[in-house]
Amino acid sequence: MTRPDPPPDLLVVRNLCLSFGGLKAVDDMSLTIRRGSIAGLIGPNGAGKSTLFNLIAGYYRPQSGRVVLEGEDITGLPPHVLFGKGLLRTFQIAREFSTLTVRENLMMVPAHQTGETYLGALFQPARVRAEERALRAKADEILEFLQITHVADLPAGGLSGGQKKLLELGRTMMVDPKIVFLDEVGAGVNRTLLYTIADAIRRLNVERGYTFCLVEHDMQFIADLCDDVTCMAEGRCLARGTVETILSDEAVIAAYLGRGRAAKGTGLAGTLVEATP
Amino acid sequence: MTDLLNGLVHLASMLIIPGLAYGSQLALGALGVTLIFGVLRFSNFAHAEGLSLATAITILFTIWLQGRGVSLGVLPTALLGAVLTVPLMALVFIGTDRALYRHFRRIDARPEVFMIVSAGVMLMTNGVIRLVIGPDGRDFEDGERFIVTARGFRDWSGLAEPLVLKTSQMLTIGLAVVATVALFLFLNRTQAGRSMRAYADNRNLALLSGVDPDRIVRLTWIIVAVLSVLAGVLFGLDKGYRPFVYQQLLLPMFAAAVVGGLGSPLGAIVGSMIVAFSELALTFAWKKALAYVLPATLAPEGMVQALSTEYKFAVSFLILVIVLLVRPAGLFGKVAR
Amino acid sequence: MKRVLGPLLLGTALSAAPAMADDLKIGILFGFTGPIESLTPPMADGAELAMKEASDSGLLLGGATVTPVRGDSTCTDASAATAAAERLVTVDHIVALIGADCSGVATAVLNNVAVPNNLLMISPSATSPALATDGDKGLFFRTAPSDARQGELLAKVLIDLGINTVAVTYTNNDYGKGFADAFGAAYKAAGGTVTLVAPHDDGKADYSAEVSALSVAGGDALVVLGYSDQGGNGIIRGSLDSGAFDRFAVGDGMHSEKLMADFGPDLNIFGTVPWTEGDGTAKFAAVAEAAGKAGDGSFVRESYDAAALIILAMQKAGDPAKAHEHVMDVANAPGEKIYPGELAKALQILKDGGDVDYVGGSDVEMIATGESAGSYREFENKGGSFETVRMLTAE
Amino acid sequence: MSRTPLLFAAMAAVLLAVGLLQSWQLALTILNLCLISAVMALGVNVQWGVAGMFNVGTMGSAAVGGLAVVLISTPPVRAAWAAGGGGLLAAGAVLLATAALAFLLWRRMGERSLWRGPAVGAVVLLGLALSQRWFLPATAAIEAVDAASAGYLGGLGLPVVLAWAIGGLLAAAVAWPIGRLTAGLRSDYLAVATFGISEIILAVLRNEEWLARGVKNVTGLPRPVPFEADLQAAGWVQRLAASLDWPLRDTASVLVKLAYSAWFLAVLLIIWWALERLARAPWGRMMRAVRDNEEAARAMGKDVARRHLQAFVLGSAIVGIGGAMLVTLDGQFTAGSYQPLRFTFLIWVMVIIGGSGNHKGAILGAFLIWFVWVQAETAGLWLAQAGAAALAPDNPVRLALEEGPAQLRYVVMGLILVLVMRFSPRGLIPETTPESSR
Repeated sequence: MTRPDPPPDLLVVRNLCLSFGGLKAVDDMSLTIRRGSIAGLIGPNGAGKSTLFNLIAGYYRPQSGRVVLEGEDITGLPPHVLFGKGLLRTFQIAREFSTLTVRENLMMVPAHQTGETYLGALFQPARVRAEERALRAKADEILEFLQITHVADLPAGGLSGGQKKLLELGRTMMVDPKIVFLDEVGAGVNRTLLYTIADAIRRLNVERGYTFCLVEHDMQFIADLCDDVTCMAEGRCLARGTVETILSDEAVIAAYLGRGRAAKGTGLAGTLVEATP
Repeated sequence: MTDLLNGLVHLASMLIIPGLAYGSQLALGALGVTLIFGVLRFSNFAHAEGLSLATAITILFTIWLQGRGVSLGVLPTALLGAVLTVPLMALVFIGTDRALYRHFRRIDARPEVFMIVSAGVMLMTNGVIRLVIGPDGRDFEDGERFIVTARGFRDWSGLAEPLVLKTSQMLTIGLAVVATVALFLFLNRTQAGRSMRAYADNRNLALLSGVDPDRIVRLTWIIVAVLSVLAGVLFGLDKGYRPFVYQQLLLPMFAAAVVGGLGSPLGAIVGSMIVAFSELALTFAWKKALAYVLPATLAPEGMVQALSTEYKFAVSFLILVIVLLVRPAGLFGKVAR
Repeated sequence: MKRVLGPLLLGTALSAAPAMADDLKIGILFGFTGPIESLTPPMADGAELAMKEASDSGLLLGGATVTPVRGDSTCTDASAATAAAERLVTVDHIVALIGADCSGVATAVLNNVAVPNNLLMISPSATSPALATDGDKGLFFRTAPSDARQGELLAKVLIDLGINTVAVTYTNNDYGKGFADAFGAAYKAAGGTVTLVAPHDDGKADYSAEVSALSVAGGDALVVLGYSDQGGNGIIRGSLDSGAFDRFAVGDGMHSEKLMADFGPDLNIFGTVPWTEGDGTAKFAAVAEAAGKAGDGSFVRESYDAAALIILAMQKAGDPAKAHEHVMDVANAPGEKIYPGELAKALQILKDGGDVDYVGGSDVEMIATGESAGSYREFENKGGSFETVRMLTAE
Repeated sequence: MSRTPLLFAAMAAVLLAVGLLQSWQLALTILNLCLISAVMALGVNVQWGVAGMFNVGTMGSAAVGGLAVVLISTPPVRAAWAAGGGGLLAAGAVLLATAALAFLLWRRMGERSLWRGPAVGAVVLLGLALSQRWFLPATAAIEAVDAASAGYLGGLGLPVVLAWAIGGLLAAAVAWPIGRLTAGLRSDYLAVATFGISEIILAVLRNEEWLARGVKNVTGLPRPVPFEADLQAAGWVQRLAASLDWPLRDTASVLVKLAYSAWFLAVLLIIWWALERLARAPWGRMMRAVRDNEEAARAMGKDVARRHLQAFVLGSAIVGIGGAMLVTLDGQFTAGSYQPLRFTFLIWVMVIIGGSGNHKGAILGAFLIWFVWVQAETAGLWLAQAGAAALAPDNPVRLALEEGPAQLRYVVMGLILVLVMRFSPRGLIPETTPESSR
């Protein structure tokens, strides 16, 4: 690794605002994600996490504020353009391409395939075959990495919820993304698979230098993976810092549990971690 | 002063009254389209055929009533026939729903699937109408045809321009207003109407709060039956019944509903008036009206017609296209993603 | 799907049953579905009357019978009409065809079926001027005259009545357009003024816009070149209701006494219609009445005449395949005049080697282009029914 | 998988049966229309089966394809060009300039300017009004040239087969702006908009006489095959007829129809080959992904709106080619004959029944439905007779049945459509995904 060091801040979100009707869903929100980190975004239901996520990923246009990726302003660009710039996302409820096989789900991802154009598909069969071979090899490698090779030829619609999440993660690996946003990757996934997913994320981060941003409810998951954590409430940034500082932050605990429980001094990490085996 | 009066009478007689009547007929049809869209979530291609079938049945009832010597005096007997037709049409609609649409609702099919099925229903209804009444046109208006006749008005007012008001036009406008008000009262003031709106707004939420979906669907089709019978019969009275003319109403009704915003009853009415009046006004020859208003030296020589009449129905689509460009959800529609 | 195919195949097999040796089949290709479906059943009945007459006489080609076979031209879909005609020719082995009814499909059937199969074709109602110029190889005739001639006559009628300014509306198809063009040219040449020519589409929902434009343009009368049970009816209704016009000049498509039933016996309407003086019409009406059919619909007489001409031409030729060479002979002088109901007499004359001059219900007189020269009558409404003002012949 | 060849064999057998029991001419007439319908069905299948777009404007594309035959293959009417060609070109130039100016204004004035809409609207209206100064006299002059047989500009006098390709291109060119406008819309709006736009296209074709004679029709179009009369005169045909022991006339007629079939089959095979190839290529994979989940496809970098537009244009082009071939087979362009029932809904029935998404299915559906459409009359007669026999002689239903067997067509089509949607929504030959069938 002898690359010249690029600036450490990969994605910078500045003063983002969006309101629906009279309700401020995201209110002057700022966020910085360092290159090579795993950032976490937490907050109680309705805190505006998903909205912020969708703002960054190009599904809504902010009313004011900026999103900057590696110094380039990407505010309000549509998702397929953001994909081209290396910003990828997964969905809270997995969105697989159900009639495609698992392998096809992966192979469709890379952009600029010769076989996606009319002329290429019709008149450059050799080139398309070569590209397909390469894509297939890459897809198989990813399937192996995620340990789901056995379902490669099944239609993706038949996978279990957790497998679909893995598949979504796998799709992001088909290209070399700068940053991947994972929307509640642990929701509705059984424990065993959750460990597989967490393991995959960590290995991608360590071995391949991926940058992640996780929106998550599962505190154990956050605690295990994240370097920095930001907590949102009512559309604003409530607190940020390392996992430990956030999980013991008074304001965060109050936001999660209401003032009554916070006064009794029950630690947030404590209550939630208890539930995990 | 006489000139101005003449001009006004000319406009009223040639533009405003026909426009209101046509707009009301469209509105009754478009309300049906928009209700089906709002509650059942699809564009019903068979709607125009439904209007035609309703009118055909009404005509048969009317002939039967006339045969028994029943009449409404100055009003057309068909109004009585229409009352008899409503329950029959409601049964037809609910039966179709039971046999077809319900299945697709259960499997949560895509809206396109509903549209394709409704196209199939359209083709079948087309054949059924031929069986019921045959392909010939029918004139079934009886009673007094005019409230104000051209000659009567000229003699009474001494103006050069005639004013005409037909019973069917008055009935159309009046009944359209009554039906609309009744529909709004129903939707806003009754428990059933409110649950229908709730169901239309958010199906899952409504189901959670205990709304019986089958009942809502039944209710919708009954209202659609009332609207269809009214729209079809009033149109037939005004323009004469020809079974397959109603197909030509489908596009303007759709255009009206889309311009107003699919799913919005108020939009359907405003949209219908916009479509009807722009069709008439853009193809209207303003020469005479201008000649009455302007001094003689400025009076136009040409017809002063924005668009020749052969393109009149293109007008509704021009409006449609502009609305889709500027405000895709329609004037009163909720902005969907 | 196989359950659908079963009856289909069975149906085709049934209709392919072999014909009797002395049974001649004549096809009737009309639009039994489509825009003029309300006109076609009486037309087909009219044609079948003539066939029955010939069969009953027992005089045709040594006692042959004539059987009609109907096909659906749809009036608009050239492909479906071609397929139906192909079926009539190759499956039912018709010897001649009556139809097609509408000019567009008639052209398609003529070029795609009749010419390749050397089939005689007589249309009772395809009146488009364009049909006269087609390379029909002498196979195509029509008992209705081209609209171009009627347009000239209608113009003359208006000028003679002293009506010098009119608004014109026509049904937006080849019939209406051709008629309106011919009328407009002749009317202007004779010194008349046309204030506005506005087409109307048949089967539309609303004609307020057309009526108001015509009304503003103004004129002493409104010339309506459409169909009495289609848009033409709507235009008259709208004009009367709004007081825009109260005087209407019309062509043959609007010649229907149902208009007075709809709009009252005082309707001020006049116009031209292909007609025959007295005898032919009355005799056809009697023939139709005796058979319990309606005899006064549009093109019903022309349909009867088309069938009669085919039958007589076959008799004259002695061979159904050569009938087309003799249509002109039996339609025109010299020879004894033949009216509806007299087919037996005509067949006997021809059998004996004589000549006939078929007049029929529509005063058939063929001109060189294979269409009826047409004598016309100027008619007007007198108290609820049409009366003849005078007879007109095109030069 | 073994079902597909079986179904096609059954279809072939049915057509053969028509040939044997009825006549070969009829069988070939039906076959030719089946082939053309199959091309149109493939076009609709690209839009609906592949891209999931509900386009109800098929009729417009077919008509535009037909128009191309007139514009390309008929001889030019020089007198008409002389009378009004210049004026027409001037009007065209004004319109082009207007469009350019409007586009520039739209670009320059920026989104926030309140005046943008009115300004652009004013420019467009002014340009339209200005162009009328040349347009109206020019068209009047053109239409006055030999009105009964010409009265239009005519075409370029090029070979008619070339016109098929141009028909496709022209349909694509018309579809592109429509697609731009509607491809992003919700399905209901897309349906209503395309339905209406196709009617507008037809209104233009019916009323603009200088273009293709309007309702007066263009007849006697050139054909890519010899005339029957010429064949009857040819020695080899006479020998063939003698050796087959067929009437000369039938032989020539069958030969001509076979020649048409060969042309149409060639076009159908080329289009089918190309579409199959696309479906198996990454293009097909991508389109299925887009259809499965637009949102996720967008997140994976696919420009969904552009892909929809592509499929819309491609499908319209294919329908246009079919429309051009149909006009060639009919030998005439009749603007009045385009009806939504025949050119939109019938094609839709074909696709749905065959199996949307599967090109083989669309072809089979086209064959089957056209066959039923044409033969429904014969079968309807038979059914009516059978049905009527069971009813009392004065039963109104029986009378109606006896009067109009041809009208059963619509009921049969509607019934088939509804039954297939209800009980076998994937059609006769369901879609298969290439990867999973390996």
